[in-house]
Amino acid sequence: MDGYTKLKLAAGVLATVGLYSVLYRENKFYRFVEHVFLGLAAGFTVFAVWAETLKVQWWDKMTGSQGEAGSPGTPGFWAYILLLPIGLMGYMVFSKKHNWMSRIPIGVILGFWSGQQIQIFWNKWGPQLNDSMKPIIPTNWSLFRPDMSQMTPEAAAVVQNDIYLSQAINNLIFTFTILAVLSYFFFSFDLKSKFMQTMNKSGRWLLMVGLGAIFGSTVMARFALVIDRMFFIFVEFLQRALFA
Amino acid sequence: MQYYDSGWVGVLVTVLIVAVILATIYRSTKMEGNLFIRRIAGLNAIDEAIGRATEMGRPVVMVPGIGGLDAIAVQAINIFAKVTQTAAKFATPIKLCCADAAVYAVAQETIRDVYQREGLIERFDSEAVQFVSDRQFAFAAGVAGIIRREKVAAAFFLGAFFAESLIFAESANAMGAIQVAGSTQTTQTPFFVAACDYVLIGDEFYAASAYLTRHPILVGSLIGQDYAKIFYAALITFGCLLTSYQMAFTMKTHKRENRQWVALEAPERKTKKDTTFGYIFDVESPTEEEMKVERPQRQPNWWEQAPEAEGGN
Amino acid sequence: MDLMAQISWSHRAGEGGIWTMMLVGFFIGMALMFVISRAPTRARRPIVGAFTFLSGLFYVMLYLWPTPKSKGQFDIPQGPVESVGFFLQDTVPVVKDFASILTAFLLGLGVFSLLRIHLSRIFKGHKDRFFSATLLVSMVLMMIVGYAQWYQREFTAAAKTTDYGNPDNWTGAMQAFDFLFDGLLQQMDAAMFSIIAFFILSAAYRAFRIRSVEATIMLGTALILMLSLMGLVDYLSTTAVASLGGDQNVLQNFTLKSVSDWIKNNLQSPSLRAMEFGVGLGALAMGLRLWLNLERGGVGG
Amino acid sequence: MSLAQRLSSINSQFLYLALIVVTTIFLFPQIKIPNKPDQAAIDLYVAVSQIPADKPLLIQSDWTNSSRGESSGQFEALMRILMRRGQKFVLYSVGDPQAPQVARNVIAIINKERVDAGQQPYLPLRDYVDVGFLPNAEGVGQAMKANIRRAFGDKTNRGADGQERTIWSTPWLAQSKSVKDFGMLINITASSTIDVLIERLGGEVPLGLLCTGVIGPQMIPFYNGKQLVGLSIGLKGVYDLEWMMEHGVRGAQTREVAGPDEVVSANHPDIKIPKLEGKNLDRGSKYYLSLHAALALMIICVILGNLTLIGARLKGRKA
Repeated sequence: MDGYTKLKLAAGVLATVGLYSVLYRENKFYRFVEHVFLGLAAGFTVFAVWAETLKVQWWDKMTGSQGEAGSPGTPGFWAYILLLPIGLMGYMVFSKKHNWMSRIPIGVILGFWSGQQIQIFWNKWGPQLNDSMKPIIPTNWSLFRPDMSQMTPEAAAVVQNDIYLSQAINNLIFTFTILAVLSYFFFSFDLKSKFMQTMNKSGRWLLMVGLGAIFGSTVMARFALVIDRMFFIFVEFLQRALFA
Repeated sequence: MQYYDSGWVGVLVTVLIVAVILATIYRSTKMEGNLFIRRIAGLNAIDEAIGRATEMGRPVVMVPGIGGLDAIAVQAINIFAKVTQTAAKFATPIKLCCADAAVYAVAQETIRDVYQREGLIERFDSEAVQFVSDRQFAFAAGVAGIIRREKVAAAFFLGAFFAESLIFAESANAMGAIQVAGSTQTTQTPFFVAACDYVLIGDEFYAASAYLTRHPILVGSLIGQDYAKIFYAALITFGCLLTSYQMAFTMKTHKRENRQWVALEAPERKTKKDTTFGYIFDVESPTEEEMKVERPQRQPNWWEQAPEAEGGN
Repeated sequence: MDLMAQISWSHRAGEGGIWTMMLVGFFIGMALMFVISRAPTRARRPIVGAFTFLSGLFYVMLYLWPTPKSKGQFDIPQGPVESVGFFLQDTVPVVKDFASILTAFLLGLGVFSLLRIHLSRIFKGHKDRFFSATLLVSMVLMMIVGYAQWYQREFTAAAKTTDYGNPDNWTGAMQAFDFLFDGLLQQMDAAMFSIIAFFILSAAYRAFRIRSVEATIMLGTALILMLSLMGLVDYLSTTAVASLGGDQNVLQNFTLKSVSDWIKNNLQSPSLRAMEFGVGLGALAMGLRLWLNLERGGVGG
Repeated sequence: MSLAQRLSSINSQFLYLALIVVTTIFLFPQIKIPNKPDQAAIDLYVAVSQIPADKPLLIQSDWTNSSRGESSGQFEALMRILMRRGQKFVLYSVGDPQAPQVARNVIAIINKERVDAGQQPYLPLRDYVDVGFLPNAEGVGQAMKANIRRAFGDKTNRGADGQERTIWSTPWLAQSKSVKDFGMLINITASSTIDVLIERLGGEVPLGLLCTGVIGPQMIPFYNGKQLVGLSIGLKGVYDLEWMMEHGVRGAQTREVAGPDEVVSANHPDIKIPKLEGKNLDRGSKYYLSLHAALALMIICVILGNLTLIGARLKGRKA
């Protein structure tokens, strides 16, 4: 491993330790690394905004390109320039008199976002609604689906299509959960009936089951990352680079 | 194309829900008196949090999430405008940290507006709203630093939060701050529930502006959303019963082949796809034959490749 | 429509004409901006509303207007319905970038905010001025190095013949960029991301207590899920259940994995779905209010 | 102070230190932990394995170094699967400008592995094309649905001969004119780019997902709603994939006697996917033991945290 790579790894380790030091308490070293971090991030954004976004999405399309051998090139669509004044209106936010104009580019961005909400609504939620309509009457009253490994394919196909009692009960629980939690999110009705209050309360409890399950599985992700950091410090840096 | 087969149902439902929301907005603007909204604990805590910050003489920090400029950020800033209104009256200093320049522009405009309307523009600190970074974790490091250095007494984390949510919540907790949090990202909600004092769950976040302002348009829209939820619940219940009935008590006698119904030799058990709702939701794609259209061709522009060259080497 | 057809929206690249057109376009835009700035107070809201409405309308039309079937690149539309459909389809690749281009233009505001805060700290002798200076120095350094290496990579004559994918061919600027970006910035990202694991531990220790029914339910589910992620525990529970024998079929449903899968599929999935239904409706309603300029309070004014 | 009280008022700095120590120590022993892959991961693996060899895939790689612990393991496993099967693919990113580079680094590592094992490396243009970063996730989704060729534009790759050529010049992409012509779209992500895909490309092309443990739970309803053909979640998902590569998958109907480690898929009754030859176990296997340790520590912490609470309640009841 060459010197540069070692130096790079060492810098990474130092930065990691610096940021971790906040776990003990806020200190000068953390504050230093934090400001380097913020500075690098801002610098990178200023670089990327032109190199990765505006150049590709705006400038190149506006000015076009000259063809090289074989390809005819692309024309420049000059009207893209009209976006620039709209964008500049955003800077009016600091003007005392014309600050309202900064709402125009904001309005355009929000308009596009809003229009897309209507456009994507069904594609996202339709299949979810469909999947929520589960059969709750069993077609086969035995409790569990039998082991299919011993069956002929024809017999297995029939078994596969049957709804067994356990499945029906599960589906019923599923349906109840979805309705109960949905009822928890009714805001504008005063739920007076005993039935609705029970639904509401069980909705809140079932919601907690959902949140607990998320917590349980998300913890894995967090630990995976800290494990990877330790791998970086102790295996990649210390074991493989420093004491190799 | 999108209306093909049963595809029109999706369009119809979307338009219907939109129409219902607009109708309830219209109706509530015409109605008198205060409309009912159920209690949302997280929002009642706003005054308590600001009161404590005022007592301790420490600032209130607000973070509208790390997403770009969309309704979530706008909603967060709407709530923060309300928070700022109270803070302005008590001259409590605020810090609003943004992770997106466009969100920063909106927040700057809105917050100044709040001070102006309250007639307290001299209390407005133009550095109160600041852009920290648009990189997720640089932002997290920066905001955590601000929280710890400024020793904030109250923290509001509302908006689209991702992994960094817990960095904020635990940093604020280490400072002993009262925290009100809410995220539309359901995966972050449990962390907020574990680490914060008050949490807005799910679309309580979207209900917040209606709850705080009681503006008829917002309340009307909320009622419309509730109707849509009732529609969902009814649809699910009805669909569930119909599907159950069809799968348990009716048999499949015909199957669809090349757009034709063909009789089966023996009746089969229906699968989910054979039920009425299964048919409606599972939109069939048109066959290649049906997709074929002959249209006259135009001349390619000089920069376009001629059709025969397309895809070739 | 005739007038629109008269205007040439495109121009060959590399000729003077394109620059003239851009300049003309820019002045037209600035003139419009000037006209808008003179708008009377009561016209302001409708102006902003009109911009918002038109932008949103595009996607709504794209959704509602019948999409023409199998549109070829050189097809001529037949009839007015198809003409609009063709127009919408052809415009998607152009319009899709508008929002991100505008957001990119606004970045200057963010940079301005950073500069204002940190420069004023430096000049006013704030106690953190050293750190503010650090921030500005690293920002400028990153910018210079970033653009320098980009220029060398993309636009120099050497770029056409050299394979910069290979680190041996790197220039000084590329090396520096790699150090700042890959060596520092990315590692800091990862470090900050992984710091959450520590916070999760302390948060769980401090707050995950059986204070109420809700808290207990949440804690219980979380514990089951965590255990099920441990392959070893899961394996042991499966083996234990198998060794109990008896009616295998029934007991199989009580291994750790079956229980956690059951929770995920029959309780977590529907409760999250119901919650997401609400969030989805909230977003739709909010989108609708913003689009139609109905939003009130705070941002809506 | 009683022991119970002391245990439930540990300073959080001690917990942090314990986590560092525990995760580090358990990185070193190499133990193969038994595993039962999730059905969602099996579905994904089977779906990828069943794509015809002549159908290219779309790989949307949106992860960066910040989620390296999970995403890189997933991407490595996916690349190994595709390369062993000789599947052609189009690689692009929308999530982060840096995403293409980390993906390229992984491909370089696996190529080196392949060369060391005496196999052909995977080369741009010949075996895959690298579109790079396309800004604006929503826009790219919209544009891909309308016209994939215009969405990817005239990106070029450097072929084995050192010549830059447009990606559309590759013969195996000639037939791909719309998204529907691709076998599958697989997203490797640590953010909500998958939502954008479901919203805009759902129903156009089968969607597969390799995501972090954070995104995972939120995506399960979409997997249940069949909007995703399969998903692999987090570090467990990485280990699942590695496990299936190492041991193969068979359906519940295939009655051959298999090893105890072989994976049985409940959703595919008559399938038989043999194990893949070569290096299968990597990052997932390395980290899995540490994950156990960390989770165990977490559970202990929660128990300790609850001790006083229970103690105080018991005391209250006595009095």
